[in-house]
Parts: sequence; structure tokens; C-alpha cells
Amino acid sequence: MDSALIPEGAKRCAFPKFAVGIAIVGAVVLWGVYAMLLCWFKGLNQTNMNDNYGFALWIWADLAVIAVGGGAFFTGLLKYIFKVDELKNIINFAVIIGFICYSSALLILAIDIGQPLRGWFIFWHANVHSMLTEVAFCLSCYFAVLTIEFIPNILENRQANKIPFFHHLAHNMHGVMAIFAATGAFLSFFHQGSLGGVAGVMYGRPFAVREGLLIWPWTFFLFTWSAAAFGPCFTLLVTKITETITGKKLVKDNVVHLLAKISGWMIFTYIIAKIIDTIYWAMVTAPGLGFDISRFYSDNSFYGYWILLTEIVICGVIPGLLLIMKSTRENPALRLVAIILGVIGVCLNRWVMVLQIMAIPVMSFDTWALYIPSWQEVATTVLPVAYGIILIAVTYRYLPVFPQEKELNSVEPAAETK
Amino acid sequence: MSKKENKNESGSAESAGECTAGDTKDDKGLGLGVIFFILAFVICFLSGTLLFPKLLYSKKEQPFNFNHELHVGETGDCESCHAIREDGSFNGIPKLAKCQECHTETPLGETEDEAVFTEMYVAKEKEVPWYVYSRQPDCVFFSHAAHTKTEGMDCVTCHGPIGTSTNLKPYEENRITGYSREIWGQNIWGIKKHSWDRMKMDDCAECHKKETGHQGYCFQCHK
Amino acid sequence: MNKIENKAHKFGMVIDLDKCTGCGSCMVSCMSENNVPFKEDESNKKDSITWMRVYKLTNGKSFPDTEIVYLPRPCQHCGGKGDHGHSPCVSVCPATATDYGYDTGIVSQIYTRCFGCRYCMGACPYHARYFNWWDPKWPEGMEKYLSPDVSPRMRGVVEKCSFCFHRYQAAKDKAYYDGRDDIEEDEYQTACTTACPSGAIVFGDLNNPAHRVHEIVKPDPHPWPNNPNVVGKSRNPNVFRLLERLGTNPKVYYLSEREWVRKAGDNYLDGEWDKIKNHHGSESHG
Amino acid sequence: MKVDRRSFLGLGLGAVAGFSVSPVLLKLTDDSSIWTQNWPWTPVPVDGEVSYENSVCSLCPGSCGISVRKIDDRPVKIEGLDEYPINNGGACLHGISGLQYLYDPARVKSPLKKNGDKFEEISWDDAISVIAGKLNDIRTAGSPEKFVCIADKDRGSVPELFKRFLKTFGSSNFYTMPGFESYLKLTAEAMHGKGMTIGFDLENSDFVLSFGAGIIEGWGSPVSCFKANASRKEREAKLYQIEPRLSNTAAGADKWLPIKPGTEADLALGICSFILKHNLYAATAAVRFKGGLNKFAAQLQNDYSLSKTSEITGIKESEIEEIATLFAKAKMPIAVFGKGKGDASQSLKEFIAVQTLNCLMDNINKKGGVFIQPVKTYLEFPEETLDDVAKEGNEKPRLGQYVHDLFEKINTSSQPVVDTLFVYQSNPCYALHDTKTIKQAVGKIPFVVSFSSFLDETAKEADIILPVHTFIERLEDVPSGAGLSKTVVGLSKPVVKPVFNTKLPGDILLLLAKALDGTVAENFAWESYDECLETVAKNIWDSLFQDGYAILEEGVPEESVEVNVAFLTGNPSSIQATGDGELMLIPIDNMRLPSAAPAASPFSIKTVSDEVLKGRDTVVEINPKTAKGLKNYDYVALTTPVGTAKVMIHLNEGIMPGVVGMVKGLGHSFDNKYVSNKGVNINELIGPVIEPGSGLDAAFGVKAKISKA
Repeated sequence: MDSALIPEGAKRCAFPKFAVGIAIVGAVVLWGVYAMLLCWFKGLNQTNMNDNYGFALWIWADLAVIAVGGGAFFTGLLKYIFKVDELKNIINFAVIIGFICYSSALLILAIDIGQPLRGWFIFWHANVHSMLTEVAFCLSCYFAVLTIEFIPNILENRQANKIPFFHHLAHNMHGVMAIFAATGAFLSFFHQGSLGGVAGVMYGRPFAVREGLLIWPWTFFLFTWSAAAFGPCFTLLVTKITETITGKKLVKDNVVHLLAKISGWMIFTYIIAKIIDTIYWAMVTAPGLGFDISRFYSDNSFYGYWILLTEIVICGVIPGLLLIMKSTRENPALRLVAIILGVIGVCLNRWVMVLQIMAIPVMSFDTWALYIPSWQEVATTVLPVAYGIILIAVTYRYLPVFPQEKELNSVEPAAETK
Repeated sequence: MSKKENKNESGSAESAGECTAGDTKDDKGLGLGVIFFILAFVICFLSGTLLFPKLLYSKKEQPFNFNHELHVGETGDCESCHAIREDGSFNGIPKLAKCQECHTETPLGETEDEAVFTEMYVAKEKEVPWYVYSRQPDCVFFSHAAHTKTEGMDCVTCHGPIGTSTNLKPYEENRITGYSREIWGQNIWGIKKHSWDRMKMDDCAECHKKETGHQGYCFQCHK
Repeated sequence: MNKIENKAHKFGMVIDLDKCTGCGSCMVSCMSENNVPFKEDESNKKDSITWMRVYKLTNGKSFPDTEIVYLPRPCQHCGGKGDHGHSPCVSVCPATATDYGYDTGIVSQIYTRCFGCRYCMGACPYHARYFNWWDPKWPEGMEKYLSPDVSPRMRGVVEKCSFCFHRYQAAKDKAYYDGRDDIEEDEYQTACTTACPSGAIVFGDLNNPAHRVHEIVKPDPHPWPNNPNVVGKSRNPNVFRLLERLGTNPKVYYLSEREWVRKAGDNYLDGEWDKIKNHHGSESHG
Repeated sequence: MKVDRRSFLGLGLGAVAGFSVSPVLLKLTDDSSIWTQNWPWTPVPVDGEVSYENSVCSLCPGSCGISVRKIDDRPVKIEGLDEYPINNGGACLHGISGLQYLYDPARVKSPLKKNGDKFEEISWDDAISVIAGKLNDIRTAGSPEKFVCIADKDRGSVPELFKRFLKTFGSSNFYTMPGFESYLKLTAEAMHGKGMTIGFDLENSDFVLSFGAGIIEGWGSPVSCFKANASRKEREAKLYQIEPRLSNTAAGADKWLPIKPGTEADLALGICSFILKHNLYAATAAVRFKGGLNKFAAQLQNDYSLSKTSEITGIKESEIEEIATLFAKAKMPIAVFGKGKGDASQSLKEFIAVQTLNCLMDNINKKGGVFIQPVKTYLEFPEETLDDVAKEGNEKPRLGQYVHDLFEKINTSSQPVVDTLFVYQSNPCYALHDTKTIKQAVGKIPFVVSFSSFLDETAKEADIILPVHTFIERLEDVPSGAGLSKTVVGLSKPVVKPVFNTKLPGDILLLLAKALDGTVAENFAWESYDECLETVAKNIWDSLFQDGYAILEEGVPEESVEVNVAFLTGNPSSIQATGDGELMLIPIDNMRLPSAAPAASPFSIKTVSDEVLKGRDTVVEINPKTAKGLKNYDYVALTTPVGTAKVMIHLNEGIMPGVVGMVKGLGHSFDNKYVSNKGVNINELIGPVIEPGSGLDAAFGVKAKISKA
């Protein structure tokens, strides 16, 4: 039915099956869209956020998708700038994941603000001292870069490629992609960092505040670093999931191993920095403000030391080590465990840096504020996931995302008819 | 042009099938394209400059005409009617009671406008629903006392030579914002020749910067 | 004449917690003065807009040694680290919807500029900032009591105490009219101050030694030796500020003769209070 | 000419480029920015000229001076009036919220007549003629005493007009709701002679011993008390607070002495006993006591030894000794009574016991002490002319001594004892104990007329509602009372034109009187209430009108006063709470919640803590020791002999173990979503307990049980 669009030589499932799958996920999208419309038309009272929880699930989702979307910029950086050529076999997919993550982040932000129609004031009346301004500018610019990076891949669609203009455009764009990759890496460095800065500069919140370098608190660098470290984990994880669902091998092991290795070393170094940061904060910064570290992890029914331990050791040190060591890295099961832990780890870190900050009382007579998101928040947070699945399904089906697919899955020469 | 042609040529050559015929056609198409481009450009530019303002503003007539020149002549100055109250606030457009200090139900003059005024408003004790050219959004605070009393500015600097006018100009209401055209200024580009041509925040800030060295903090003009 | 603009004020407040009865007059006076909306259920204090909120503190002891104190909390109008005007909230606002008035020390909030990202709320440790989760609605006819001095807010923006800035504007207008170059202490008083039946709130210019607030607080203009971020520490041993150690430098001071109350104003490690409690603003500059 | 893809591309690009370089984008950006900043549904308050008008608040007996800020004709803010003799600036939250009462859409907007279950609007003329018809029928039937009126208070020209209306009609059945003012008079009458009242010079006393008086909870004249309390610090005056719960007054006091609920009188007598035993009383005091002190002292020694007092009250002997000594040694001590706000149910024995302490220290009519003097009158009404019906009616005995007796009588009589009831500005169906029986009694009355601004619980039971102006729209004299050391009459002035189709209560009475047969009309010959007030208050009118107030009495009175403790020597028994539960439920007076009419405003409800009201649930306080594993905000069923309620609990270390504290002022059941249908009305859980000797409803609490719900 849609075979004319399917990449040459690639085998895809029957269209009805595909359509059913899309419809199921589409229903989730519609649910999310409904919740989104509720939030827009009825206001943010649809959420369970409150004056203690000005930042909640959405901002976490935002930070998390941007962190895991960091695979795009980092892979791009490695491929185009550091010329790690093997990565060309996964770069398309990394870019698509990045595109999904960043578009989702922008969408969530558009729902999250109280007056969405004035959201552009962040550009129009920008306060250059605000980390959020930096985030907004870099995020938007980098999204533009990701779109540009994504375009050539779209143009490689069999039908689109037949149009000479598109064909050339795609070709030429590939040629200059290094420039965009560099720009993207630069922008990413800043917005990943400034997202970390968002928490780190809140000097009224002893749990969040960090000292730092010039105007940038340490969280700035930690966020960038962790995004670079865990982003590829997510790229690998989604690749793995796609491979499982399609039942095909799409990327060669050496590529996977390479990315995993790089990710492993990044995680390992990151986690050392994170540990140093945590120790300094726990021993110096917070006590200097009158807070014993136990204040952050006790007297409430949810946030305990377990969260710190999980984030740093179980989802930090362990995946780092698993990916560094050749034997575990090349063991598919352990590698999978490591990348899953890694993704959980970075999401947990973002959770802590958004929600735990808000939960902790600062005034001595204040109380812990715990929060459970409303279904509207959950639905709008699931929305990007569902949208991501659809976009991946569609791009996988119609675009030559994985250059090694053909090679790895030798199909009988074009049996399909036009 | 030729460069583009070449590109197109090579493009056609490389692409399979379909666009084999017609360098000339392409050429013609491109020519048409350029013409269309120029045409659309000019039309859109002109309509954006000339037609757009007409669409953007709806003209509203004041309840009746008011001759500022005549009244200034009678009273001597602006402050007789547009006064700063003892608490330092500004009375804006005077209430009917102020007018009634001179006007009774018997007209003072012979104009049609005054007849309307006395019949419709003075006799019925009804306030005149003037459209206010300089009305600012609710979030704006403005102290007339600070400007006229303390700094000795005259009314003209911001309001223009309204005191010498004999007719009220039509009130042009911005269909999007609901505010008067005077705020953005008559010039659709927002270019001003006189200090009174525009009344936007940037104009306040500009003058403040010049006169006080600082554009002021938010609360100076916002409430 | 320009003096009104040029002389830098630093408006602040000192609240005598031994006098405060928790009666709620300040809260209601503030709501009424500033067009604060209300809704059907205001018992969830986490979504109830109260620019002035009165906290109830207890000493944590069991019956019959329990003690209570009420602590009214307006916006603290933080001067930020080193009192340079980079308040926790001002520095984070992406759209410049809030700024620090260096001429008054008052932190503004411009509702029409704010687009509701709520970063400022996260940054404020005092929960002094409130979000309009709902469209403010007044029961039919009740919008007639709204004051034109403060613009009503809309859904989706943040609002907070302004130290009744419109009263400052009104006082200045009166001074302009009279041809005076500055306002008197009693001409500019916030709505909570004038409403307090106990006279627990004293408001004035912390830069003006003749003002009562200055007399009580005796702010130390020099950085506190223990923490250079802290400026304006009181030299009155009974006066403290909330979360002073964070370096937010609030302009709202509190006064209490009870030690446990003063201790509750900030966070201390075990045993730290006893070491730190007698460190007031440097005496040498007194 | 073939228009192909490129032409379209050119067209599109050209259009985009054309618009881009035209001012459209810039202008639209700017306009849309302004558009998004000014939504049409956000109200824009109209600006205008600022003016201030002075008046007096009559929401509570406090009678504070207020200053109303207006923008043109529109009041926008109420504040305390500087230099006013009672509050001198400062105001309480209810007064400040006054405009919410004024503009409340839930107000009664025009006269209403009940038709079945619903109210219908009727004209004033119709309302007056229906009521007059009914009243004329009663007079024709020769039973004018069956016309009864309940008002909020009995001082001031409007209550006087009601009384006059009843008297000339032929009924002596005028009742007031329980109030501190009337308790003061009752106590003074029992101890010091008829026509006397009591005032406390709190602002000059150096030691205040308060028997549960919520000095900063709304007791007496609230703002005046706040000021006196606040000045303690500078005056180095002490406050000792005796009550079962750490109220705000207790928290602000120099010492809080938790006491078993309902034993305040015993403690006062125990202290008396100690003072007498150790000869700590003032030498000059003895002569004041009628019949001398010896017999009284002997009786107290016997009944109230230290150990006995300690046992009864739960206060340590050493502490009783300490407070007795401190009280006696203080330069100008003062003992104050009236638990909570001093209104609602109270015990005369307790009042007299506490007042005896004052008398023992002989702080009577001294600066910083207790002022005992005749009630000051300032109104001069012309002599009534009564016709035979009226004369006969007035001869008949009253239906009861107090308002609760009235309802008791109605409920227990088989014959209808009341034919027509006027309820003026009070809400007995909400504010009296055991509201269910009160409602039942009101239901038995054939014709009920409510003079009310709001459709409250009692108005809902009425057959006709006559809406009256709120205090902001009213002209009225507002005499202060409430235990102040001075008597001030304020003039409430109409600050704004009536918002709805309402009238002054005085004017309504004039209209009614004119429609009645007999001599009633001629006793109300004034053209209007305005004229009436000016005439009857002529002695102080100039001062009232010009200054907004007239001071009737200020400074230390010179009266020499006798003390009569006969009530105590008659050995009255103490009040016992009814029921058999293991816990004692006591009401809590909260400054932020009015306990009687009118109900709270939206603003004041907004200030109420979530430890008092959570969603639609009342939160009761119990000591963690009593909680038995219950946690904060657990639901419990609270059962008393009178009723059961589902409430939440809050663990409070500041309440005695064994005691449950429940706030007064919640649980209204009328149509106003902001203030009504929130929580439980405690009066539904407590029944009246009549004090022997005084006949007062003196229920201080009720035995209760809680079980997890």
C-alpha cells in the first residue's frame, strides 16, 4: 500500500499492522492532547502543582528528555568534529531521538507556562541574567539545528529523493553538517548546562545551590557532562528497543560497543565529579547554610538516602563500570542492564534537581511538601513518549535511518511491486 | 540566472526520468516566478504599509465635538479643567460637574455641539462618555504631578498641541488591543517626529534615560 | 526637586512577634488593599493567595510547655547576596517581569509581563510568591470594591506583596503637589502596618536613622564577618531575619525576646546556635 | 501562460518578503503583546477621586471607628480610624472585610415572602401590609403578648425602637441574644446594684489575671483589647491566662495555666480563699462587702482549701499560691472573666467569683482596675401612650427570662405561646445551643419576620424577610459597651447609597407602626428614622454629627460601690457538663471566625488555618496523648448526647489531655459557597445547661466520644 515510500531494499511489516500499531499509540497521543487542551483552556489548576510546587513533573520531564536527548549532540560532536566515523551508522537515529526529545521539551514548556500566548516574552523581553533565558534561547536554536540535521534524512526518503532539488539539498546539507554539529554541540553545552544552572543558582534553596565557576554553578557543568554521558545510553536503548520490535539487527555491534564504551567512560568520569560535588555540598555548602545533610533525606515519607544511593551508585557507578569493562560491555544482557540503569540514573538526577528541591522545607517552621501529579500532568508527559514512538515508527518505516540495515538484513531483491 | 540554470540542468540530468523536457519551460517558469515574486512583494508591502492601518483601526466618533482652543481661550490654561488634585493625583478628563461650573442647561454659545452637550448630558446629569486618546492599559501608573509640577514639563510635550485644536480628531481604536492609535502614533512604522507622537513604554523610558540617566524601575510606572 | 528620585530609600519592616496576636488583620487588609482574589476553598494553603501570610510556629515542646508564636510573612524584598539587588527571584526571571528598585529596595512584580514560568517561586525560600492557578473571579457585584491603585491579575501569572508600592506613589504625588522634596515617614505606610491593631509592624526607611524601623533594627551597613553575603544585619540582639544565612538579605526584620523564636528564624546545625546567637551586627560600627 | 510551481513559490516568497519589510510584523507583534496582557475578563477598576469617610463599625460590640476610602462614589477599602477613642487606628479583619458584606451577592436584595419552600420577592408595601395585617389580628384577638422580638443587643436607638414597638403594641417579650454586654450588667446587678455595669481598665492594669477571657480572641471590644495587650510590653504589665487550651491569648501571656474545663469559678474562689486566709486583700476592701467578709471567708476556707481547689481545677497548689500571691501583691491587679469572646453561654457564679477577686483587692473605680458605674443612657424617647390592649398585654408575664427559655417554652407548650416573632439582626437558629430544637421551636411559630441583610439560618425559617442596610449603608447610633473602661457612642453614617432594595431597620419599624391600629402609630410619629435619631439623641447630637462620636463616660468613675456576694454564699452548685463520654468537648473562639451573626466574610474564611478548617471539614484539636494512634487529619466521629459529627483531628500539644477543642463559627448552612457549608456548627453538638440561681445557659462544653470514622 505504502510500499512506494519504503526505503529500497528494506523490509517492513504490512501496512495494516503498522496502522494498527500507530492507531494504538495515537490514542495515547489523543489522550495527551486532550489533557493539553484542558491545561490551555482551563488553566494550570488542572495540575496538582501548587505554590510550593511551581516546578513539578513537567519540568522534570523537560529536563529528562533533554538529558537523554543529549545523545544527539554528543554523537554528532564525536562523528563530525572528532571524526569517529563508525558513528555515522547511528547518527541518523541519534538525531531523530534528539529531535523528538527537543520538540517534546518545547511542547511541554508551552503547556507548563501560565500564559502560553505570552511565552515568546522570554525572547522579546529577555533577562540575560536568568538561566532560563539561556535555556530558552539555546533550546530553540538547537532545536532549529536538530531540524536542519534531520532534514537530509527526511529527504533521503525514496520519493523525496527522486526530486532533484531535494536530492541535492540533502547531499549538500550532509556536506556542511559538521558546521551544524559544531553549532549544536556549542548550543547544547550551554543549554544542558543552563538547565543545571537553573537549580544551581537558586541560592534560596540550600538543596539546590552550588558554588561554581564565574556565573555558572557546578551543576551547570555536571548537567552538560551527564547529558553527554547518558544521552548515548538512551540512543543505544532506543536502538535496542527498535531492534527488538522490528526483530532486526540495525546497527553493527562494533558501533554499539564503541558508543557504549565512550558512554561508559563519560559516565565514569561524570560520576566521579558528581561524587566530589556531592561530598563538597554535603560537607561544606549545605552545613554553611545551617543544613545538616540529613535534613534533606529525613522527616518525610518519600525522600530518603535511598534516592542519593540509587542515583549515584546503582545508576551511576555501576553502569559506568559495566560499560567501561570490555567483558561486561560486550555482553548484550549486561550492556542492556547498564544502559537502562544509566537512563534511570540521569532521569533520577533530574527528578532530584527539580522535585526534591521543591519538597524540602527551607524555613525551619516549614514542612515537607510532597506532590502527586494529576492525570492531566501524566497524560501530557506521556504525550511526547507516544509522539516519539510514532515518529520513530514512521521514520524507521519510510526513511533510511540505519545505513547498515540492508547489509545486516539481506533481503531478497525487491520483491515488492510498485 | 545562468548559474541557476546550470544547476537545474545538472539536477535534471542526475534525476531519473520525469523532468527531461523543458529547459525553456523552466526558464519561463523562473521568469514568471520572479515576476510573481516582485508582484506579490509590492502588493504585500504596500498593503502592509497602506491598507493594514486602515484595517487595524476602527474609527469612532466622539459624542460631540469639543473646541479646545475656545475653552483654553476662555479659561486661560489646561489646568483649569485638567487639574492635579490636592492629593497629587490627576483628574484626567473633567467630570460633568466641572463643566457645570460654567455650563448650565442654557447654552453659552450657539454651536450644535454645545446643544448636544446641554441636552444630552447637562440636562440628564449624565457623564459624557469620551474616548480618551491617551488611555493606557490598567497596569500603567503615571504621575502627572511628577512631570508637570516637579519637573515643570508642559502638557504639549506628551499630549501635543491639543490645546490649540478646534476639532476633536476621530478616535481610532486598535481592533486588537482596544487602545487608541495615539499610543503607537499615527505613523504605522512607529516613527515619531515630535515627542508627543507616541506614548509607548519605550518612549517613557527613552525620555527618562535622557533626563534622569536611568529608564526607571518597573514599579515607577507599573502597578 | 529631583531628590525624590535620587535619594535612595531602603524600605523595610520590623515585626514585633511578641506583640503579634495572629489576629489576621494584616492578611485581610492586604487582600482588600491589593485586590487579592478569593475562591470557594481556600483551606489548601499551598494554592491560596495571601501576600501576607501569618505562620504559626511552636516551640515543639509537649503539654504544658508548648509555646506558640505567630509570624507574619510578607514578601521579604530581598536585597540578594551582598545586598546588591540580585534577589533570588529577580535574578532568575527570564522575562524581566520582576526587578529590584535600587531607589526603594522594593522588589516589583509586573503581572502583564509575567508569563507564568514560576521559576521565581522555586527560587524563593519564603513561599512569598503566589501563582494564579485560577482566573480570579469576584462574585457578581463584588468587583465594585476593587481598588484602581493595584491592577487585578489574570490567570497564569505570579503575584506577591509589593510593600503597597501604590501608597508610596500616592505619597510622592502628594509631596510633588506640595512642592516638597521628600515624603514623611507616616505618609508611606503599608496596608498591613496601618491595619495591625497591636502595632506590631513598624515600616519605614532602613536608610533613614530618624525612622523608627531604623531605630529598632539598627542595621549594620557592613558585611557580616561570619558571612560576607550578609549585609544589614541587625545590631539589636532581639532582632533577626528569616534565613539570614542564605544571604538573601531580606528587608523584613523580626523582633522577639524569646530565644526559641529567634532560633526558629534560621537553620542551625546541632550546637551551632549557642555559638552563633550572640553574633549581631558589628558593634564597632554602632 | 502556465502558472507552475515556481510561480506559486515566487508568489509565496514575495508575499512573505513583502509583509516582512512592511510594518505589519512589527506592529502585529506589539499589538498581540498588548492583546495578551489585557484579557477582557480581567476586571479593570475604574479610577476616580479619592476621598475618605468616617463611620463606625457595628459588626460586633467593639464599635470601632472606621475610615472608608472611596473612589468617587465607590467604597474600596475600610480601615481603622485614627484618633477614634476606642480603636485609635487599627481594625480587625472583619471590619476590614466589611465591603464583602456590602457587595455580597448572597445578600437579601429585596423583601422576600415564603411561598412553600421558596422565597418570592415582594414589594416593601406588600410586606409591610402583610405584617401589619398579622399584627393587627393579634391585637384584635387580644393577645398582644404573643408578639415576640429577638434582637442582637438592647442598647442604641434601634433596639429601643423595637422595645417601644413591643411595648406600645402590648408585649413585654423583647429578648436579646446572649452577649458580653448583658452578662456584665447581670453581674454588676447581682453584686453592685441595679442599673450598674462593669468596665475593665486593661490598658492601665499591671497584672491581668484572665479566667479564660480571650483578650486577643475577640473578647470585649477586640481592637481596644489588642492595643491594651500590645502595650503590656512597654508597661511591663503581666498577663496570666487560665484556660484548658493554649489559645492565642494564653500564648501571648506571661504564663498559661491549663485548667480543667468548667472549674474557673472554683479556682477564683480558691484564690479568694487563699487571699482571705493570708490577709492579702486590700485593707479598704472589707468595708465594701455587704455583711462583712468573715462569714464569706469562713465558708471559703471550708469549701476551697488549697488542696481542694487544686484537686478540682487540676492546677498545682504551688501554682495557685503563686498566682494568688502575685495577684495580691500587684500594684493594680485586675481579674477578668468571660471565657472566649465573652458572649455565648457563661456562668454567673464564675463571673461573680472572679469579680469578687477584684473586690478583694479593692481595685474598684481606680485607674487600672474595674470600673463599676450606672449604665449611661443618652437617648430620650417621648413617653409612650398605651391603649388598653397594650396596657393589658404588658401586664402579662414574660414567656421566659432569657432567649433560650423562650424557645424551651415554645417547644414544651402544647398551646401556641408565640404568634409572631421578629428576629432582628440575630441568628438564634445557628448561635444557640442545640440548634435542632431551636429550629423546631421557630418552626412552631405561625409567623416569623426576619430583619436581616443575609439569608442566614434563621432568616431561612422566616415567613417574611425584610432586608436591612449593612452597617456601611446605615445611619445609626452605635453605643460601645463590651467591658470597655469608657463609654462612647459612635455614629454610623451611610457611606454609600444602598446597593440593594433594603431599608433602615428604624424606618421599617416606623412604616409598620403607621400601619397598625390603636395607639402604636402615634408613638412613632417621626417622619423618618433620621429625624427620630436626631430627636432622641439630641443631647449628644452635635458632637455625634460633627465628631462622629460622643464620649459619655471617660476616666475613673467616682461612684462608691457596695459588694454583695450573696449569690456565692448561697452556695450555688457548679455547672456539670452533660453526657458520659470520656472526653470533654469545648468550644474554641477564634478571632478569624465570627461566632454569631453575621457569618464570616470570604476574606476572613480565607485566613482560617488548615488546622481549623480543611476543605469542607472542621478540624478538632486533641492532645497527642488523647489521640491513641490517630494521626493529623484522620477522620473521626465525634459523638455527644446532642449529636454526632464527622470531623478531622489535629494533634495539638497546646490542649489539655482529655479535652477536644472545636472552633465556633463554622458549619453555616445557607447559600454562599465562599463561607457556608464548611465544617460543623458546634452548637449542634452542645445542649444548654441551665445554671441554678441565674437561669443562664452556662454549658461550657459537653462530654464526648471519638471513634475512628
